[in-house]
Amino acid sequence: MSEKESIGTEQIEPLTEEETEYDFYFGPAHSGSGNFGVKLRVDGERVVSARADPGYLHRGFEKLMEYRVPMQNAVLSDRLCILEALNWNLVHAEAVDELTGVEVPKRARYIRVLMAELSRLQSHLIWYGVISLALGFDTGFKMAFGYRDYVLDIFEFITGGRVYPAGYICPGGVRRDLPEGYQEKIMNLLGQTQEMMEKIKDFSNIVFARRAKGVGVLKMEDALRLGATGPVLRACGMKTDVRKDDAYEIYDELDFDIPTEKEGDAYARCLIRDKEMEQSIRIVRQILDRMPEGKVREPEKITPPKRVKIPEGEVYVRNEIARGEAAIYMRSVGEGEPYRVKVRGPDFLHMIPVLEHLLQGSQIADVPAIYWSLNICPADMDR
Amino acid sequence: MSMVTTVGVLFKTLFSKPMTVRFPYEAIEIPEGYRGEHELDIDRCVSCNLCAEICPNKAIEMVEMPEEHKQKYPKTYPRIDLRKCCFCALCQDICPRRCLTMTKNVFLSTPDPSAVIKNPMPREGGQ
Amino acid sequence: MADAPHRENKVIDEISSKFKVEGKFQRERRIWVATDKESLIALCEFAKGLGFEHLSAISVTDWPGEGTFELTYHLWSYSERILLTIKTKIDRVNPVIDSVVPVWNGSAQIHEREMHELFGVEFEGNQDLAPLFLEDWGGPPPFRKDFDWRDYVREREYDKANERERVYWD
Amino acid sequence: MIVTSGAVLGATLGTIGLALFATFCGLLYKGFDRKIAAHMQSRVGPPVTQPFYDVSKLMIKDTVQPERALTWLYNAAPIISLASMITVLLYLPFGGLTFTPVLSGYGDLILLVYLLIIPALVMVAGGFASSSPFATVGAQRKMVTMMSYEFPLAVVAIAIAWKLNALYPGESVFSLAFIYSHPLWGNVGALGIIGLLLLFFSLVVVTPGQLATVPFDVCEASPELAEGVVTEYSGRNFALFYLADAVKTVAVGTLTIALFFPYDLSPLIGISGPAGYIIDFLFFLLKLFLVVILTITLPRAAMARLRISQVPTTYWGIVTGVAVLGLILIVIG
Repeated sequence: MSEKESIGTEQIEPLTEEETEYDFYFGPAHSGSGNFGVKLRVDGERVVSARADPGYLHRGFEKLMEYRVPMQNAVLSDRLCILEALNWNLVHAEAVDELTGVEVPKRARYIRVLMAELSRLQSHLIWYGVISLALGFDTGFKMAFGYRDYVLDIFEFITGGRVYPAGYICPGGVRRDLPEGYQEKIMNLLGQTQEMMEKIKDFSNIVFARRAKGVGVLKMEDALRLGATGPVLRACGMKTDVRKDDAYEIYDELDFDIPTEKEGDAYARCLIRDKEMEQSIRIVRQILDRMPEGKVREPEKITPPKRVKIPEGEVYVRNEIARGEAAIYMRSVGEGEPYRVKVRGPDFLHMIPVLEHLLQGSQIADVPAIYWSLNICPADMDR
Repeated sequence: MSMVTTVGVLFKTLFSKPMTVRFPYEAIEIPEGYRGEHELDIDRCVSCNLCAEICPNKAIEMVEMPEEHKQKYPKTYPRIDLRKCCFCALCQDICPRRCLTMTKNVFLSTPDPSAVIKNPMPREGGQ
Repeated sequence: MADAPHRENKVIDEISSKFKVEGKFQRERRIWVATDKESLIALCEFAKGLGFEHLSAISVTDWPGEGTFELTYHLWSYSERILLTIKTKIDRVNPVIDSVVPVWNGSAQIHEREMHELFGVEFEGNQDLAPLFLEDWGGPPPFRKDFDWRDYVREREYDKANERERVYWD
Repeated sequence: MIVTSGAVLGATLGTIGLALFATFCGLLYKGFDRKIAAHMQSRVGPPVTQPFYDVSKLMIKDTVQPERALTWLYNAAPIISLASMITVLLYLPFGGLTFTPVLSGYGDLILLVYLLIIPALVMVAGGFASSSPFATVGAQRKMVTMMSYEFPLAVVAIAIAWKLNALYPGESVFSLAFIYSHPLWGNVGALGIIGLLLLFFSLVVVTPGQLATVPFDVCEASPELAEGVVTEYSGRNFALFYLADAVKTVAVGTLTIALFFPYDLSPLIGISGPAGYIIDFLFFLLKLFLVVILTITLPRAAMARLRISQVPTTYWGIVTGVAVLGLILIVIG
């Protein structure tokens, strides 16, 4: 016996009748939660109340960005949420462009939207993989990450890095031009992704649907009240998409439609993702047909950090990333570094108010299904 | 019934080639322009210190050459600490003479800590 | 949007008719309005009435020179498809302001809780201002401009023996 | 039944032999299961001998014991579970018809069904003893699963025994050696065949429940309960549970074969003597392989996990209904 005094059975006080509730930690050191924890107050199998416990991935991005030049911030911005690094690059690059008033060349804007949509595609594949893992459907998880790797091969080919594009979409355009032969590489990537989407349809068998239907139902007015955006809001029936309402880059020249569902439960959120993947493929096809020629970055050379100046001003840029509405408020007072950067990640609202609202009164067995149907990413919540 | 299609897909995949690659024996070819280990062409370096300034993690530091090369390379040259580097290639893009470039070598794990500090070496000395 | 500036100006006129604030039309779908601390809640309720029901973010900018905190409320209207940002300045020494939780209950509460933790702004009327990211954090609110995290960390963690850390500190 | 010294010696030798064979064969079949499941998911998967590496690694790791655990029960649970699993083997007919179960005369099907409960029960006790909230909820779920799959299992056993009694009145119908040597497929009518198929289907659905594999692995549902019942076990204790699970795979597979496919290959191709034994034994291993693939690998790759509330409804509702229907059809057929 260890020499420390160990608690024998007599010291464990028996639970009295009314005190049948106990705390149940879902995360952070847990195979189903990523680095984010939820403290559940549980009575048997039923969750009485949930309290989010964030902060495990808090790196203080907003403070870090105040000490770096925009080019360095671009490299930093893809770590805001590595599951869709290029989307976050785009949000940051647009904020700086709007402040500096640079006219981004046409070809760079097309490449930017091309990479953002490919990043949305692979982010949705991760989402499908992780929710099928949460429901215990192991094949879906393994295949989704297998097919996502094909998208990463394209990122490796174009940006030089598989997961970390290192600020590929940077203020002023993109860092490199597209290498030779990117067209047919992307075309056969779209073929492979379509192959995976057929498999997703084949795999939506009764057991998968039965686990997700009617689970974590979110009504429209609750979604609006709690600040849900993106697929979570569209699953409740609200037809809104920042790419259409607050069009940025070249989204107003592309035609794609906004899928919506009505029930607002975990299964509806899964259906939304499948339809959004089809739309993304449609967008990528249109871009490949109309890719213009020309420069890829406004100031060809990177200006040395000492001589960088951002004109005085403030700007609020909103983008539609895979998880919802991502926004950056950037304030500059004319120096090289931004004076204040406020990053608004969609998961900040999905993981604390929406998750706590949905987990109330659910079953323990449904917690991972609800949790991962919101496609949460602790990185852009903690920042 | 959808369960039949699921099982059908499984058996089709069972007899088709797996997607995974057995890494040490077969490997996916790394494309050009991959951001791997640095390579410094010391003769063309004018030690303008731009790479040290732009590096977001301060991984690059300008250092004197060791005694035996001092008279041939009097100026200061970039020394890269690979543990701090995030392989963003900003140093490669900003270098006016394009003498600090990134190779495709990403197999950098090494037990001995000193191998991670890449000191500037003359070409014929070799990395 | 054919009548681009017209829609935004219509909203600005409506707001400036009710409140003595000067609205600024920055670009398509962006309006900036600055107001004082007292009429903030009334303006927020009026804006929500106009259709700005999505509170996108609450941000605080620290101006140590002027001794003020500048709060910005970014509101998006799904129907009008315009982003209205309400800015207001509060004193920096004891930063107190009314909470907007009554106007947007749900999302406002968590934004204010974060700003309370990172800047130390007191939101009256928000019951749950518990620590969010930084559990048992002893120091001052970390995102203030006068909190120099480099000194804070240097005294505590900088060990002179480690040659690699020299680059950061001296 | 006087116990002669020869019988005791035979029994002990038989036990040791069977225990070694079943552990080796169980781990090998778990390796096949992982390999085939991997190829079904278009990936290469670990080598077939991976379970052996796992167990040997676990054996050398030291066991970490939670402070608030009930120490004696916590450590005894894995040992009892492996021991009881090995006793189950003694009543099972391995190999072809020629190999009667080691203790064939002393036990029968009913005893077997009850012996199969002990490992699960002991795992539940171990889960409660380790006093971690994950293990407690996992143990409650394991009990619910156990209660649910016992019902259809009992119906299947009774159906077969009843039919045998009808065909051969006066024989000891519950003894496995008897069941093993009198397959039912031959002498039941058309309706009987359908009845037997239904019974076979319900036994196939019960097997994942017993082995806690998907879709019934609610007791160690990793995303919810982080390994559930065995969360607090590590090192040798966990290795013993792992071995018990491997042996259970073999035991349940052999039970399915004994009840439904007790045929031999050697009489068909007319070789007798030692060569016939070997062929029968290999044919038995092949049958076991197919049963394991059908009952464990295929559902694991094709289905998602059920909610704990769905497990009793599935078993008591659908599976028992199918089993009872099978019973009725056999009675008529």
